[in-house]
Formats: sequence, C-alpha cells, structure tokens
Amino acid sequence: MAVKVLYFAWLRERIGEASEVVETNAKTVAELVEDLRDRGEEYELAFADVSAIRAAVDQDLVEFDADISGAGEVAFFPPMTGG
Amino acid sequence: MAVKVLYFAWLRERIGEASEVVETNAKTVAELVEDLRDRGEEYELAFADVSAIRAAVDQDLVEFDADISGAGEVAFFPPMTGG
Amino acid sequence: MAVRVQTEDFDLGAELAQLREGRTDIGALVSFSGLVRGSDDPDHPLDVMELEHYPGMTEKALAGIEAEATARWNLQASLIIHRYGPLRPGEQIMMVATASRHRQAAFEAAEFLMDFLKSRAPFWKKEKSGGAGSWVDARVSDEDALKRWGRGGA
Amino acid sequence: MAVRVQTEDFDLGAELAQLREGRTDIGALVSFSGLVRGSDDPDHPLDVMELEHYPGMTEKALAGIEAEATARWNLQASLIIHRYGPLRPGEQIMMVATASRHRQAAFEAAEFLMDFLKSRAPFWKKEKSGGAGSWVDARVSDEDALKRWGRGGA
Repeated sequence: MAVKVLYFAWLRERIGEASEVVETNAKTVAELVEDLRDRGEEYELAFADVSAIRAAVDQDLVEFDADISGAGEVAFFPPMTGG
Repeated sequence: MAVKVLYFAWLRERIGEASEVVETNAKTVAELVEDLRDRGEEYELAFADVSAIRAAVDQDLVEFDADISGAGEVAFFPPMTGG
Repeated sequence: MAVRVQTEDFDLGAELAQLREGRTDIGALVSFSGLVRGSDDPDHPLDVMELEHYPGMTEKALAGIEAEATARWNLQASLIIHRYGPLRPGEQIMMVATASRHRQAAFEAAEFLMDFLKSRAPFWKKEKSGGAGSWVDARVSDEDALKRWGRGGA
Repeated sequence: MAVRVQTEDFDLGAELAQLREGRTDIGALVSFSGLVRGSDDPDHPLDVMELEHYPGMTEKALAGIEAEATARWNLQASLIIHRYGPLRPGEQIMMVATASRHRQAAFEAAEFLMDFLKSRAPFWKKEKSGGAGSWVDARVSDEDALKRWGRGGA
C-alpha cells in the first residue's frame, strides 16, 4: 500500500524531506521503520535510535507496535517540546 | 497603660466602634479581652466565642497568650477572608 | 516585587505586560485574578460586596507574604494588587503575578501567595443583598491549604 | 473553550478580559504565558527560536487536551494559544487561561494543560545562535510531570 510519511525537526533535517509517499507492506509502525531504513544511509542515521523517536498515525500519538493498515499518514518526530 | 484597640468586620459592628483607647493593666491579649468584656454587654457579646476571633499586636498576627506590654495597638477581627 | 492596596480597579493585561517589559530572563509568567461572583440564588441576588481591610497591617502582611515567596522561589518578578471598598459582581477583587525562568516555580509561588492571602491578609468581605448584609465566613479548606507549605503561622 | 495556533503575537490582557467579559459566574482566572528566554552564555546569544509544528495534529492535540481539562474540572472558560515560526528573546510563545468558580480548579487545570502541552503537543524548538542551530531536547522532568495526573498516554 502507499502511505504518506511525514518527518519533523531533526528527523526532517537528516532525511532531507518533510514528507514523501512510501510503498510498503508494513503492518505496524515498527515494520515501516524497518522498510524506511532500507531507503538509504540518511534514513539509517535518522532511525538509528528509535527510543528518541515518537510516532503518530493519522495525527494520534501511538506506540511503535501500532497498526498502520488503512492509515492515511504516519509521522515521525523527536519528543515534543511545546509550551 | 493606655492601648489603642481596633475592631474590624462584625466585631466592629457589635461593639459599635472602629477603635478606642483603653486603660488596662493587662499583660496579654487574653487578659485584655477579659478587661474589654467588663466594658458592657456589647463587648460580652462580641467576645463570647474567642475561637472565632483573631488578634494582632502592632499589626502582626499573634496568639492570645501574646505579650502586649509596650504595644502601640491591639486589633481584634474575625478570621480573614482575603483573595 | 511590588504590593498595592487600592480602591480603584487595575488593568490586569497592562500589569502583566509591564512585568515582562524589556526583559529576556523570564520564561514563565503566571497570573491569578479573583473576581466577585454573583449569587446563585435568584431570590437573593448579590448587589455589592464590601471589602474592609486593616490599613497598615494589610500592606505589611502582603509585603511579608511576597518576601517569603521571593525567598522560597527564584522569581524574576512578582506583584500583588488587592482592592477594598464596594465591589459589584464581575469586578476584579485582586491579582497576583509571578515570573520565573521555569513554569513550576511560577505556578507554585502564585499558589503560595493565594493560599496566604486567603487566610493571612486582613481583609473581610460583607455581601449585601436587598437591605441585608452578611459577613463571608472563612473556609476551613482555605486554612487547610496553608498546611501544604509547611508553615501554619502568620 | 478555544484553541488557536498562529504565527502572529497575541494580546494576553485582551484575551483575559474577553474571557470574563459580561460574566458574573467566574471567581478565579488563572493565566500562564510562556516567553522566549535569552541565552545565559554571553558568547552564544540566542538570536531566534524557531518553532516547528505538525499542522493538523497540533490543533487536534490541543483540542483534546483542553477537552480533557474541561471534563476533569468545572471550568467556566478556557483558552489555549500557541505560536509557531521564528520568535525572538522576550517574545510570547504561548498562553493558557482557565476560569472557574474557585481558585483550586483554575490552578490545577492550568497546570494540567501546561504539563500536557509540554510533552504531548507536537511542537519542536530550534535555537539559533550565530550561524549554528540546535534542537531543544525534551526534559525528563516534563515527561515526569505528566504522571501526577494519573495518565501517561496521549
């Protein structure tokens, strides 16, 4: 399936894209990360330490074992610093 | 000695005075209250329940056993309701 | 660090703007303002709340409370304004503001100021409805609120 | 109950005045505003803080946090405004305001909103000094602050 993937903050900078459409068979966020790592060195670097990365599926914060089947967009970003 | 005594809120209303100068030999706030009670029915009524009354000596909140020798003013009032 | 006791109203926004004006060392600014609430009982609407205070002691008590907050927390600025006299429903009674580098100090100091103002600043409120007036009782919960600061005295 | 996400500045005083305008059911109004602090290091002054956010998710997250505060406390009114884009030292980043009958609910709800905004609203801050930029790390203490509300999730 095709899924829109978004990157924010230093993830966006390392990957060099704010968003892209990815063809994937991943069923969870964690599987999607594995697929993304195969896309090149900048992805490997960006996703080197997933403990420092948060994910949202369709704009809801989720854990990495979350289902992404049917998801419109999946976003990756560092821990948030609002306020 | 002569001491200035002030009353606030319902104490002022019951006694009918905002302040007065009292001649007393009282050494503590509690002894002053005893002297004041002798001044008439309105004082007896006002000081009937001292648990509902707070006292300040020279504008500092004190307990009823506080010393008043040398005090410039002693004030009596209900529990405060600022804010 | 300032304390004002006055009959006239104050401009909350202008006071907060002034506290931070020209400064770049403040990260968190907290304000509390207390307002006169109307009566819930339509048969006894609140006409006016009369605030009586103890001139002299009031300023001393407020300055003392503010000095203690400043000693306990690292505050960049603070302000207490308290009105007295007749106040109508919807009017501002008082405000406190605290400015600090981080939010926790600003919040804690503002709550500390409020807890002490409630039970240690010499103000008394009389509610007038129709021709009748009644003094507002102190709340036990306000006295209890002081205890969390590890200090029950004046 | 309102949420705004915007690049332009806001008028804290005007927002607070509007929250209580014409009302007599509010007894306590609390505001928090967050400001850009300058650098403590004179060799590396902060030129600008860039706030990036996730359009769409931001509004959804803020509305969700506000709805939860409204469900937990009896609030007469609340407001969240959060800016994004480039901000200079001294500028306002965001504000929350909570209005309630009594001070405890207003204070608690404001602190709740802030704790959740810090760690659950999708904003990221980049500090620029000279030609260099560095992303502000999330603080463990901010994540810990959520735990007191008995809820660790989103």
